Amino acid sequence: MSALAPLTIPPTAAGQVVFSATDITKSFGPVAALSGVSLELRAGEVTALMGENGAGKSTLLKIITGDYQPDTGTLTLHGGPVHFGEPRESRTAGIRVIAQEPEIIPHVSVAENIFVGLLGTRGPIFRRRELIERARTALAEFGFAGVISPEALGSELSAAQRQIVEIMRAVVDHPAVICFDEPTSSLGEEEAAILFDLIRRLRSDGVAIGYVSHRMNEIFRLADAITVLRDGRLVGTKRTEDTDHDDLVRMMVGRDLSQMFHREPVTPGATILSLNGVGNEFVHDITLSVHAGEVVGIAGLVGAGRSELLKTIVGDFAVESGDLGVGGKTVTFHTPADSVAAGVGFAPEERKAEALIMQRSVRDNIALAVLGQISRGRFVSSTREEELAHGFITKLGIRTPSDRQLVKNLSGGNQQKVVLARWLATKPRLLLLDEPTRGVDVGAKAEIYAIIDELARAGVAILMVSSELPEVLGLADRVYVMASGRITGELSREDATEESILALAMD
Amino acid sequence: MPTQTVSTSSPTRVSPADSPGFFRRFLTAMGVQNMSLLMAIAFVVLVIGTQNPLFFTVPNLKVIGTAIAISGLLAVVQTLVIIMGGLDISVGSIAGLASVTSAMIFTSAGPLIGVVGAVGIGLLCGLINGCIIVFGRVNPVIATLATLAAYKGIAQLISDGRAQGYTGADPFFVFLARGSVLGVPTLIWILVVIALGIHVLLRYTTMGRNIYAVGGNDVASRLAGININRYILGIYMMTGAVAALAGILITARTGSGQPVSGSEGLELEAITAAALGGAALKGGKGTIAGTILAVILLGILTNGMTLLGVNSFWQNVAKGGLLVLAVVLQQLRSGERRIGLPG
Amino acid sequence: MPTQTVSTSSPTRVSPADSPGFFRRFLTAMGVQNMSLLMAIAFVVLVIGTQNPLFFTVPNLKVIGTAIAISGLLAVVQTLVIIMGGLDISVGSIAGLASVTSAMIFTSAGPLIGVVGAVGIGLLCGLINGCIIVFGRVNPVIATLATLAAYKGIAQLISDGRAQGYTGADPFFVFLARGSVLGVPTLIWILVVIALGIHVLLRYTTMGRNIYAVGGNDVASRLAGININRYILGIYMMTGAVAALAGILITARTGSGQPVSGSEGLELEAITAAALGGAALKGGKGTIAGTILAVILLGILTNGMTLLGVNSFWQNVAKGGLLVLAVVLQQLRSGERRIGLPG
Amino acid sequence: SSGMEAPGESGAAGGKKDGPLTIAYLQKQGDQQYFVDEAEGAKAAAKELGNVTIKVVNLGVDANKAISEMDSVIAQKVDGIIIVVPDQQIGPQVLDAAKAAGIPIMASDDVIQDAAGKDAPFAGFDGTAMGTKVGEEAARLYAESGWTAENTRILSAGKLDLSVCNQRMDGAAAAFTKAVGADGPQTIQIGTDNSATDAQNKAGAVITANAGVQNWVVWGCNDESSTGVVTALQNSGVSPANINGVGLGAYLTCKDWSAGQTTGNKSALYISGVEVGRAAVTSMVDLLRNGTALPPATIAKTEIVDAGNWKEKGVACT
Ligand SMILES: Nc1ncnc2c1ncn2[C@@H]1O[C@H](COP(=O)(O)OP(=O)(O)OP(=O)(O)O)[C@@H](O)[C@H]1O
Ligand SMILES: Nc1ncnc2c1ncn2[C@@H]1O[C@H](COP(=O)(O)OP(=O)(O)OP(=O)(O)O)[C@@H](O)[C@H]1O
Ligand SMILES: [Mg+2]
Ligand SMILES: [Mg+2]
Repeated sequence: MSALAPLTIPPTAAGQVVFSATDITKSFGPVAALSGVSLELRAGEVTALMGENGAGKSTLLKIITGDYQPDTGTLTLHGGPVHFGEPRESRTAGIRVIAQEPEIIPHVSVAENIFVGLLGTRGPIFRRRELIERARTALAEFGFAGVISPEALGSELSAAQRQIVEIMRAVVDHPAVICFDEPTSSLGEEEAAILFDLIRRLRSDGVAIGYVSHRMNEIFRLADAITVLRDGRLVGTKRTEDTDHDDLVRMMVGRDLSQMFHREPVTPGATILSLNGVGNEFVHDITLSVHAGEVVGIAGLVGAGRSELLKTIVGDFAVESGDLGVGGKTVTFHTPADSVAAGVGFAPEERKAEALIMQRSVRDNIALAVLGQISRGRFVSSTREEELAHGFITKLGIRTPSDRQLVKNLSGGNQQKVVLARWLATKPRLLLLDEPTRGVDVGAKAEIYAIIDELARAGVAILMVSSELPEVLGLADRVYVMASGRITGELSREDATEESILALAMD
Repeated sequence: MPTQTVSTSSPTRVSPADSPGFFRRFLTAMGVQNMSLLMAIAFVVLVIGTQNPLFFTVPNLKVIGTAIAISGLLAVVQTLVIIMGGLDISVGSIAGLASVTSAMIFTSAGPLIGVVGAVGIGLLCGLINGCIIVFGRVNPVIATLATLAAYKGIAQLISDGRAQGYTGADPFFVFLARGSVLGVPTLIWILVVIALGIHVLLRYTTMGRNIYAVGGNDVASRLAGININRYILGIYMMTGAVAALAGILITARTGSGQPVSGSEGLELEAITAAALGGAALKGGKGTIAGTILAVILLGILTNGMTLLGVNSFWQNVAKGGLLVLAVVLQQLRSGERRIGLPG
Repeated sequence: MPTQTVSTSSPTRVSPADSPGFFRRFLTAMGVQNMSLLMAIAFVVLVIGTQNPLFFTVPNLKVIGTAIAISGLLAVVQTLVIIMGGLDISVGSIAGLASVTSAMIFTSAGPLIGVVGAVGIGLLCGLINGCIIVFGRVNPVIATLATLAAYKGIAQLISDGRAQGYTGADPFFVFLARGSVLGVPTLIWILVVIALGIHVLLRYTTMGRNIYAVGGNDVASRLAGININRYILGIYMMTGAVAALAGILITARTGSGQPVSGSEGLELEAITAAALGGAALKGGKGTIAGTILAVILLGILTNGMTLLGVNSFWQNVAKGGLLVLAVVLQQLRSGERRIGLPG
Repeated sequence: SSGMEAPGESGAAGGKKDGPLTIAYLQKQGDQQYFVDEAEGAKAAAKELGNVTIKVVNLGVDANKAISEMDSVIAQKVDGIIIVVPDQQIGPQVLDAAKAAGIPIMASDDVIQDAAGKDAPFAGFDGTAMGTKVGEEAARLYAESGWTAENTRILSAGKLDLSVCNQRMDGAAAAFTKAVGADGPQTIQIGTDNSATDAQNKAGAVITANAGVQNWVVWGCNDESSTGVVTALQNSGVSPANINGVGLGAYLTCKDWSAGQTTGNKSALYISGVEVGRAAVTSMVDLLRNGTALPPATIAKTEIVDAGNWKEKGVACT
């Protein structure tokens, strides 16, 4: 019993509404996350859900899955009204939502992670080998065979692999409705391509699909219809063919967005960061340099070791061979505390696991790395802290009712902005950014790019890892490409193109 | 607080070629945890055995087995609770309550009803724990700390703080305490059966896997459609029932129902064994095999030191020291990164 | 600002108009947790006070204050450890060890060196705990369970299990035990000073913020440049020192150094108070104010029930029941969703 | 097996053993001062008698551990067992086990009986008798002070779920009532964990509740309990002259006397653990070497001591 049955076709004919949410309202205390929002999902169609960070997209999806209950409004499935008090009720009804933050069970296998919640459907006996085989088959069927082992433990997975597990969990038992919440924000190009194939296949099989993303090009590649939210309200729904990039941005942001990237050629200053043959368990023989005023990109496929390289630089992983120089001096960072003291900022990739103190306030999180600087003696100065937090809330457009809001209550994109704010606040001379715009909306992205450019012109050296090639191409003065923990090439701004980068990344 | 921080160190990208070697596979199957415990047991056995060969005699092994039966039972269910992400500090009190009630019911209605009644009370106590946690939204530690006091008080009240009844002449209770089947004492059989049962449950049933899922990440489990409240209630009831069984065995061994003596402090022993056996107090991790090895290690340590005539003050020092040593060994061998608070 | 693009509208959707009312603001400042505890205290005080007005007399308030001083000290530091994401089960043993050593050193070298020596031993014990955790990579629960046994054994060994010395005639120890400043007993002053100090530390200093951060997410804290190992070591040493102070107070109150009596079981009391006061055992959450309220609630409960002549068995039942009630109230008022394991 | 097989009537009678002897001394609360003394007395006697090893085992207050350790020493084939049970109800189990193994056994400190109600050989001073002596002394002090029932209360403190505490405290109450008559002062029981600090805390509340009382008679399950209550009384402003505290053990009460303090701890029952341990081991060795039957009851040296005579009575004050 290892072969998976082909996807069953839901009874609804293509184009018909399978699921709808009507006039949904939802508030969290004083925050109105949704007011009077409606959404329709049609069989065999992808409906994109767009809007700025904090517009209410994830909240809507959580209502659809039964994780939250709406304050008012109704849900219908196959024409009949439904009420989901618990996620298991929506699951039983054939609805799956892929959450924005993948939730992984750390100490069990990928296979069990994929089939969690479905184990009991084949009787009370758990057959490990059979489940592994089923998972292997399913991974192969959906195109993820080489990306992830069904026997690996949840705790060993990279961000991309966790996202894939989360996706597999939703698609594996042929639901009628699937909603994706920013599934590509932690995927590389390769995995994203697999995912798009998967979504097209689901669509041709008649599944009704909802799709949240901040990446315009994905939307135009995939979506049949686009629903836009702003400030928790419905702006409108359009067929993809009736709209274009600028129109969408206008619907989302409320005005035109003139230019995404602005970067003028620079004359690099002194060498701020230099690696000479640096190696350890994760990366090998890395030689690179970043100069003051430069934005240097690191490109590569997921798993190339880019994040590990940044962590090695800041002292989270030990440098086992080679030399690390910062500001012209050879240094040894025993822990990240040393690198922070040396003026190195590092915004890690995984905001939930590695960056944010979820149950603390926005203010605390922004001030975390500069507490020493905003304190008087050993006492934290509340006014300076507030100034600092308010400054960044305004500058980055962090959508929060107050600087006292707990970070766990922010939308994903706004959480990412808090991470950036923390490191901008340190006024570093070297800033390492790992996927800095993960889950950030178009408007805010442009804002962040402008800030990066501004910092560079003020003399900060910036080393940025990104899986979004347009971002690398648009911002970086130079690009290093990594594969299997090694640098496989260095490209100047002029030589860097999608093709040249991918060629080196495939090494 | 549903956030479960997943360490993101080194993911495994699969190539079909890299199948691990046999030794590595064996180690993985056994678990670093268990290997270290086995080594610690071997070490202690060797040291004690060379000092006093009596240690190896069959009667002494039986003594060790029967001595660990009761704390072993509690350690095994505690492991279950811990894997699910909870903790049950009230087990000792439930055992005490079950001990007196079994003896009191026995005195008036015979052994069978005594046993059934006590187990029923254990189930009820577990249900109460579960309800306080699930519906009262009380952290499991506080909830069971509170019922630790409450159940103890009830046991003292119904018994007036005194040992109750006399079961030392009843064939059934005597069989529990001193009987044997195929030369192996009944007490050991009971531990083996329950431990095996829970081992099978955890390892080979979907229920067991769901328990790991709930403990590993309750948000993921809930979103995946697992009825986690039902699991929490069920496990606490199961724990209550096994704690009651332990109480009945205390009655059988001591010949009378003991409201407090014999069960006070068992919770710490059980938690120690589960944690030493590799159960992570954050949930989602642990095995019955590890716990049983830990129970055996602690059991032979106590037995051996008494056998060698080690002064009870030194015993405390040695026990503490050896515990640290065993775990440090475990951790160093597992090669975890030395960062932050160990889980 | 060269090429500017968009600036996102108003960062927050909360208009200045709907600022929360005063009562809401007060509630938030006070915390739901603390409000419920205050209500529980008010309820208990009312019930006991109407039954026996003597409860309100100044001498009785002093009795309550001095009775909670020692467990209060331990609860306060335990809160600190819990916020940081750890746990220290060895505090009772450290207190016992400090109690005997303070009396023994006092006997040969006077009160000052006695106190300094005992605190030094507490610091050393804390350092050992911290090192086992940080460098041995041992889970804090097992590490301190192990040292609980070890320190107790050492205290028994050096004292041969006997109460040591006599401090009842020494002015300094008598001042600690029975003296008062401005009409308030010294014991209460000590608790107030330490609690206030730790409150200020947690709330207003960078160190305190970092402690919350380490408990909330140790990986993030490390990457943000916090030297978490140093924090863990420091907090455990601080805990050791305060536990030693508690031990010295035990010596002062009983007039002699007690290796075990009076300090055994204090760890559970401390953890109960911290958890009841709202400290999350997963770390990152908790306040000294909450813990102190919890200590007071537990203290007046014990005092009141004894005052009313409630039998000690009923006291257990009532204490367990009230504990559950207080926390259930807390949780229901906080409006958390009733799903899964409460944190 | 069913576990019900009748034990072989092999040993129990003892006999002439010439070689080295091992005697197990199982003690409840082995970390308490009295029992530490007892173990030392036992070892001292063993040394004097020669070629005897004493194996001391601490049972805590755990009845179940008592059974485990019984099994353990039986498996180790010790020559004789002396036991202080944590709970007297386990007597039959303990005696059966020893009988089945053919190992002679005697009880120490707390009397135990077999299933038929027959007392085992015993060395020590049983709980009720100790309580009786304390109660009698308290009555004597009460009469001497010339207090009346109206202005006096009795505080009796100890761990109420320990059978031995109940016996001691009940014994004291009974003896007191017997001596002063049924119209004596009212008794207030205070449940504690047997530590001095807990006694102080709990007594504080009781003193509040009895604000008008002038004079106090105090006793408890152990020295910790009685001295804790006396300290609480003195802290609340009661003069030592208005307190008649009778300790049990004398190891803490002696400290006030040794320092020459005026104290409400007027006297104490001195129970010499050393003597009990010595006597028990001596009898056991006599049985094993010479076949002399164990004496049914060896009562060790116990007497009331006070500030004036504690030194000469041999109380060791650490
Ligand atoms: N549990 C909660 N408590 C309080 N506020 C919340 C909670 N969950 C969401 N919000 C708020 O509701 C609003 C909508 O959040 P939501 O997560 O739906 O945004 P989103 O559109 O998914 O944004 P993003 O693109 O950043 O993921 C935000 O202002 C957020 O702060
Ligand atoms: N076959 C393998 N076995 C073990 N570890 C591997 C294997 N392949 C890759 N890795 C590790 O997994 C890591 C993947 O981490 P991660 O995905 O964060 O890398 P990355 O290049 O930063 O990609 P991204 O940041 O886009 O996710 C690699 O750096 C590498 O060390
Ligand atoms: Mg979102
Ligand atoms: Mg990465």
